[in-house]
Parts: sequence; structure tokens; C-alpha cells
Amino acid sequence: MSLDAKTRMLHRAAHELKDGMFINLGIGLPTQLVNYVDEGANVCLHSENGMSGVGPLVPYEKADRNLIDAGGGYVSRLAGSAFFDSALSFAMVRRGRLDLTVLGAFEVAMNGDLANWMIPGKFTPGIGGAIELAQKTPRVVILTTHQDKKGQSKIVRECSLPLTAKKCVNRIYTDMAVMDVLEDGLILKEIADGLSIEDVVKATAAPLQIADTIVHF
Amino acid sequence: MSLDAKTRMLHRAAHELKDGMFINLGIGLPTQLVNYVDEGANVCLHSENGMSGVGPLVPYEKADRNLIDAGGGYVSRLAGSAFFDSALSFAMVRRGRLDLTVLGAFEVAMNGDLANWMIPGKFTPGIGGAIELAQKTPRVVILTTHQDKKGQSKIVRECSLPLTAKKCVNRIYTDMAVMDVLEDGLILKEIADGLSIEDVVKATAAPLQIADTIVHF
Amino acid sequence: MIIKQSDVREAIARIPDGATVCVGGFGVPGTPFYLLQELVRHGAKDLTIVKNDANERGMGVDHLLKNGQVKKLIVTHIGLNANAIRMMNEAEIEVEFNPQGILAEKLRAAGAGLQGILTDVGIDTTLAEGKTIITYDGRQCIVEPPIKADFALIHAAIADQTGNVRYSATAQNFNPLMAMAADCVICEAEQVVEAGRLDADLIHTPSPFVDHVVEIAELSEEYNVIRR
Amino acid sequence: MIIKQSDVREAIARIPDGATVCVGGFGVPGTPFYLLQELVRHGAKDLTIVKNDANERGMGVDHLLKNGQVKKLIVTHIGLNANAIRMMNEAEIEVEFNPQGILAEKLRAAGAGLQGILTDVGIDTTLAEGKTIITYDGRQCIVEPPIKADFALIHAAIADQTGNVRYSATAQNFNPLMAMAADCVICEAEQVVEAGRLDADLIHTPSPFVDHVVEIAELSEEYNVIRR
Repeated sequence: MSLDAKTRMLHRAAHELKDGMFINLGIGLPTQLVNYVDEGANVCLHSENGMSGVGPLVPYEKADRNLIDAGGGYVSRLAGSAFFDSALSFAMVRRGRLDLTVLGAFEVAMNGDLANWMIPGKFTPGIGGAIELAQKTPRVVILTTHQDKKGQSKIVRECSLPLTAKKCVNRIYTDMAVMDVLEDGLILKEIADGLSIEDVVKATAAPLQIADTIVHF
Repeated sequence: MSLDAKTRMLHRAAHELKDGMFINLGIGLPTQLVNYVDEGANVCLHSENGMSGVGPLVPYEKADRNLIDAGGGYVSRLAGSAFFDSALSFAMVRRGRLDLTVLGAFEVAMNGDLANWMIPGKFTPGIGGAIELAQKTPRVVILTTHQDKKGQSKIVRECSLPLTAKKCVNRIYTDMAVMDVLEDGLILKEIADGLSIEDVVKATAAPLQIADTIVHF
Repeated sequence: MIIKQSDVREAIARIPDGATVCVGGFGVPGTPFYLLQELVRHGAKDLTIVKNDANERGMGVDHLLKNGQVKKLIVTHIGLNANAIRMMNEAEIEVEFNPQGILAEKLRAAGAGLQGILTDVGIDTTLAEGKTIITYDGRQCIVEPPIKADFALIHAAIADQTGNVRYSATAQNFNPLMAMAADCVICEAEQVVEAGRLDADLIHTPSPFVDHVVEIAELSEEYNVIRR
Repeated sequence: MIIKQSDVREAIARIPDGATVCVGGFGVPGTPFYLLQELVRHGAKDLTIVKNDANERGMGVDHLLKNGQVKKLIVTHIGLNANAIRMMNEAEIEVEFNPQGILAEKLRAAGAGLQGILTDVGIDTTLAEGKTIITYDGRQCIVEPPIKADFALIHAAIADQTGNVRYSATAQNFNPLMAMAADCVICEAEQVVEAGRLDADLIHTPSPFVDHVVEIAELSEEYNVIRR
């Protein structure tokens, strides 16, 4: 993924973060969205280690040793932020108080299944908070490279890895495309500038319906 | 119950409140024990509406409108007190963090069964916090008049009223006697000054074993 | 940040007939008398009220009872309200009693998105009658369902405009749990301050659990110390 | 009030071989490095450690792992500690993974004296394998058992001598829940003050859940900001 493609993807996905929303941004790429939020969109960010009102990342010199996000980054507090324990933090998640979560993925299936925590025999660091975020948030959006480092599509007919949650994904943002998960599969709605519909279809290991109007981002 | 008998009962029962203990005093008579605690006994009192470190009752002029005990009395706070919500308050109770609770009674059976919340058809104000205190506190002590207003013994072979909790009572203090609940029934250990063993036995509707040495209080 | 300050009429007008409404408070402390007064004016009927108690005669929840707005009470104790006891005995209202800590846990279970809790509280008593009992880990347990509410009316000492809330002394009681349990949480506060004025470390109920913040115009008599 | 201030050696010496020990913290914030250092010196073996994570290499819990004191980890994620992953893969330790919020609830359930909780978290995944599943209210639920511990080691920003505790920022995390879950709670504090110095309204963990308070002699390097 080129720096340019990544920036465009982040710009596009950031429109998901709408005024008035309470949002959890997953570790990695999703966390970076905080720098791309639309001006005038008052959102409140949740960090599952026990904070609402998460502010931007801060350099080490300004870091508070007791103030990190769930990815371990040193963050700041905004006016109106609050700290709480891990039980209350996930009570918010399971109670459905979040409006949106943006998560990374190893695989997303055409029915909305998500696998993002375990590659058997290779990578088993643990489940963390992903399962509850994926299963319980009203709107789950995936932000990921379209293909893995070996050029394999992360968008698949059926997940081969252990699932994080079933039928949880509403939309997928990649460096190549924006796709929605419908009852009967995926629909391609937007594609990155410079790519054709065929480019995206070829790079995707799941069937894609094509929207009547395709927007470029 | 004469004022004198009541005072002697409270003095005697107050010795239950020992240095280092975390204690809940039930509504009514038990609450009054706070004025009789042995000097030098550092105890911490719990009120189930969300407080540890309950201090003495205060007159209306000095009352804080937001600071009551579970019986609705205006109380004070001690150095080291803390306020918390009802879930945390009863977490302490069910987790077994209390050392002692002193409760009132309608009936106590010789096996330690307690009935103190409901008289069917007559008096059904609700269960409040009694059931959890009775069932979960390591040491449950009853403080009550020996007989009800009609002269009926509150100490019985078997409870006729709906139970608060089964086999929960360790000891009973009344205006007439101190009795312990053993595996095989009640044992009379102390009697009030001026009464004979026969007086107590006659006033009690449950068989009493008699301790080798009877202390007067 | 998201500003949640609201007018008391607009906030309470959301409550429809038949709603389940949690009401904070244990006795006077923590009871949202100001919101209850508006709920009486608003007049929504057939309400299920979840509260520790029914206040005393002529106070708080009793106004709803007298105004015929209550179908059912879910409580732990109503001993201080003779009117509520009479209405229960004459079957004008339905009353469900819960052990106090179990009421707290059932509200919290809803607030924590759990499907239920297992407890042995009341296992050997009449309170267990009619409940689901399972054997787990070799012991008999009652399965207690969550109490999920449509609305919660809570009382704060101080709140900020984004809905971060602090309680005072024993006025905390059921308020934080009810804020978790309800779909829509309306908080009255004795004082409402700007975002950032409350220390983020010292918040009792964080803003994600609060939907509307209403400043109390003036503390009524009902909030005062009761002289018996 | 009851004074609970204690010497670090005396407090940690209570932990026997085979104990289940909860350790607060999510990453660095809230990890009781001072108590862990003493636990390494003390040397209790065959420990079951309950913690969100396994810290990073060369920090906190990793010292216990390297010293061969750990039999089992109950965690949510150990991705930042390659040594822990290696020991897991080579079967030198047993590792149980929990969803993060479910670990919190299982600890809290023990702390609240519940026999279990019902949740649908993970119901359709491999995490449900081997667990008790019941149908309740028409839905399939996993029965999750409480995690009751023998000891909890927690980290406070400030505590009073009676054991009332306050945390700072995201150093709160699992600490309050572990204090509830354990039979014996040992709290290290950056500052210990006299009873009455902390506002009773603004306590995170009240004294009844704390058994011993230890003042940290000096904050070690491990407490500092990590520069990567």
C-alpha cells in the first residue's frame, strides 16, 4: 500500500466518524483516523482500557505515564473526558452505548464474519477486547489493506481463521475500495482513484455486486 | 422490656463489636449499639445504602440531607469513611467482607433459621437488604426482645413465618438471655440480672441446653 | 465533546405510556424529585417504576402513585409509604420485591450487557419460588434476569454539559446502576458546569451512560432534611 | 478506623506456593511493579497469575515468568511479551485467554459473591468450546464462572492508612475488580496519607476491599514512560 493510497483510505474512512457519535477505534490503522476527523464533527472516543474522551497522541516528552490508549500509545485528555475501570468500560461496549467501532482484519467474509485475532500455530497473542467490540457495537466498520503482504485477498467467501464474531461487519474500507455487507453478500460502492472495477474484482476473493453508481475516492 | 433491661442488653451485646471488625448493624435496636461500643475497639461500620465508616447519629440541625443510614437516620462520617453505590455495597456483603452483622428478628429457630421480613397478610413492606446480610455474613447475631408484644416467645422450635435465611444465626441476645446456636440446638449461656434459669426456660418456646457456668449480665 | 444539556419538559416528554422507568434514590438522598414532578405534570400512564423504595407519603414516587400513573413497582422495600402498601394490598398496583443487592445486580447486569446472573441469595426461601434454578459447579443457583429499562431518572450533585456525573454521600446508591440499565438516561443536577471542570479521575457515572442533563431550577422542600 | 499500613516484605510473605494471584495493570499503568519485585525476591512458586497482559519483556510479570514462578496465566492478551508467547508455545506455562470485558466481569462476579454470569460473548466462536451453555429466556448463553483469587496485588496513586484507594487516569483498569475478587488484597501506593485526607465521595476502591497498604519506597524505572 503506497503512502498516498493509505492517506486517501484514511481520509475516506474518517467520514464514518460523525457528529455526536461515541466511537472505539481499534489498534493499528483505525487509531490513526483520529487525525482525519471532519472539522466540526464532535465525536467522543472510547479506549477500552478505561477512558472516554480520548485526545490525540502526544510525544514522549509530554506523555503522562498513567495515560495510554488500548494500543499502548500515550494520549491526551479532552475537556469532558472520564476514566473508569475495565468492567465499566466493557459494560459500555456490551450495553450498546458505542455508535461505531472501526477494527482491523485478517479476513472478512462476504456474510460479514470477521477474523482478526488468531492465526493458529503462528500468531496467538490473545483475544483482548476485539470480540466484544465486534459482536456488540451497532455499526462495525473494517479498515484494512485489501490484500495481505503475500498479495492474498483479505475479503473472502468464507473465513478460514477462527472467527472473532459472526455476521458483525457492516462496511469495509480498504486502500482499493469501499464495500457494504448486504443480506446476500458484498456490494462494491466506491473505488480508489486510478483503479477500475475490474482491478478491484480481480483483487477480491469473494463475489462483488456492483453499485449502480460507483464513486471514486 | 424496661429501659433498664434494654440498656443492659445493649451493653452486653456491644461486646460483640470487636477491634478491627467491619460490621453492619440492622435497622432498629441493632443500630443503637453504636453508642455502646467498647472504648479502644476500632470498628468500621457499614450501611447498606452505600457507606463504610458510619459515624454517630446527628441531630436535625447538623444533618446533611444526603447522608443517612439504611434506617433513614441522619448520621455523620468518620475519618476514613467512603461512599459507594448499592452494587458495591452488597458486593461487600455477599463477598463475605463483613465480619459481623447484628439483626432484629420476628422469630429465631433453634437450628438458626431466621424470620425477620414478612408476616403474611399483615406486614409485607419488602425484603430490603436483610436476606443478603443474614445469608452471607460469617457471623450473624440477633438482638431482640425475648418475647413479642403479646408475650409470645420469639425463640421457637421452628419458624412459622417465611424465612429470611436458613441456619444463619450464631448467637441471640435478648433482654433476658444470651444463647448460642449449636449443631443440635440452643444453649443458654448468660441471663439478665434478677432472672433465674427457670424464668428464661419458661419464657422460651424452644428447648434450651444449659451451659455449665451461667453468667449474669 | 457532545453537549447534552436539555430542558426538563423536553427531556421528560420522551417518556411514553407503558414505559419502564428507573428512579434513583434510597429515601430522600438521590431521588430526582424535580424530574418526578415534571413526570407527574407530563402524565405518562401505566408505568413500571423501578426504585429501591416508594419514598414516603406525599413525596417523590408517591405523587405518581396518587396520580394513577403506576402499573407496577419493582422495589426492595416500601415500608415507609403507607399509601403504597394500601395500593398493593388493594391490588391497585402490582409490586415485585427484590433483595436489595440483587436488585442492584439485576440493573447492573442489564447495564453490562449480560444475559443474567447466578446467585444463591434466597435459594432456601419463598423468594426462590417461580424462579429458574440450575445446578452449576455442584451448587443450586437462581438465574436472575437483567432489569433493562427504557428510561432512568437520576439525581446528581454536579454534572458537566457532556453528561459526566458526580453524586454526594449516600445519594449515590442506585443512581449509577440505573444509568447503566436504561436506554435513555435523564440526569437532574444541582449544578451543571462546563466540560473540563470536573476532574476526569473523579467521575462517578461517565458521560457515555447519560443522554440528557437537566439543571434543577430550585431545590424544592422535598430535598430537605426530614424532621420526624 | 482500622489501620492497614504494612511492610512490603510482611505483606508479600503471606503468599504461599500454588496461590492464585491477581495483578492489576494494563500495560505499565496500574501494574504494581514494587510488589512484583518483592514477590520475585520472596520466590513463591507454581503461581496462577491473573492479569490483563504479561507486561513486556523484562518488566513486571515477566520477572516472575523468567524466575520460573508461574504455572498458569489467565489473561486477555500477551502480544507484547515475546518471552511469554515462547513459554506458552513450548508448554512451559499454561495460558487461558479471556475476552477482556469478560475477564473483568468474572473477577467482579467473584467480588460480588455471585456464582456466575450469563453472556453471549463468544457464543459463535471457538472461545465457547468446552464451556457450559444453557438456554435462558429463549437465547443461548455461556455460563462464565467467577474468578476468585487468593491474593490481589494492586497499584494506587494514593491511599489512606485505612485502605481507601484512588487510581490515576488509565492506571485504574483491572485494579478495582481484582480488589473485589481476592481474599487478601495488598495495595501499593505512591503516597499513603492519614485517614480523613481523602474525600469520602471520591474513593475508587473503599477500604473494606483492602487488607494491606504498602507505601512504595521509590518509583523504579519500570513505572516510567516507555520510549520505543
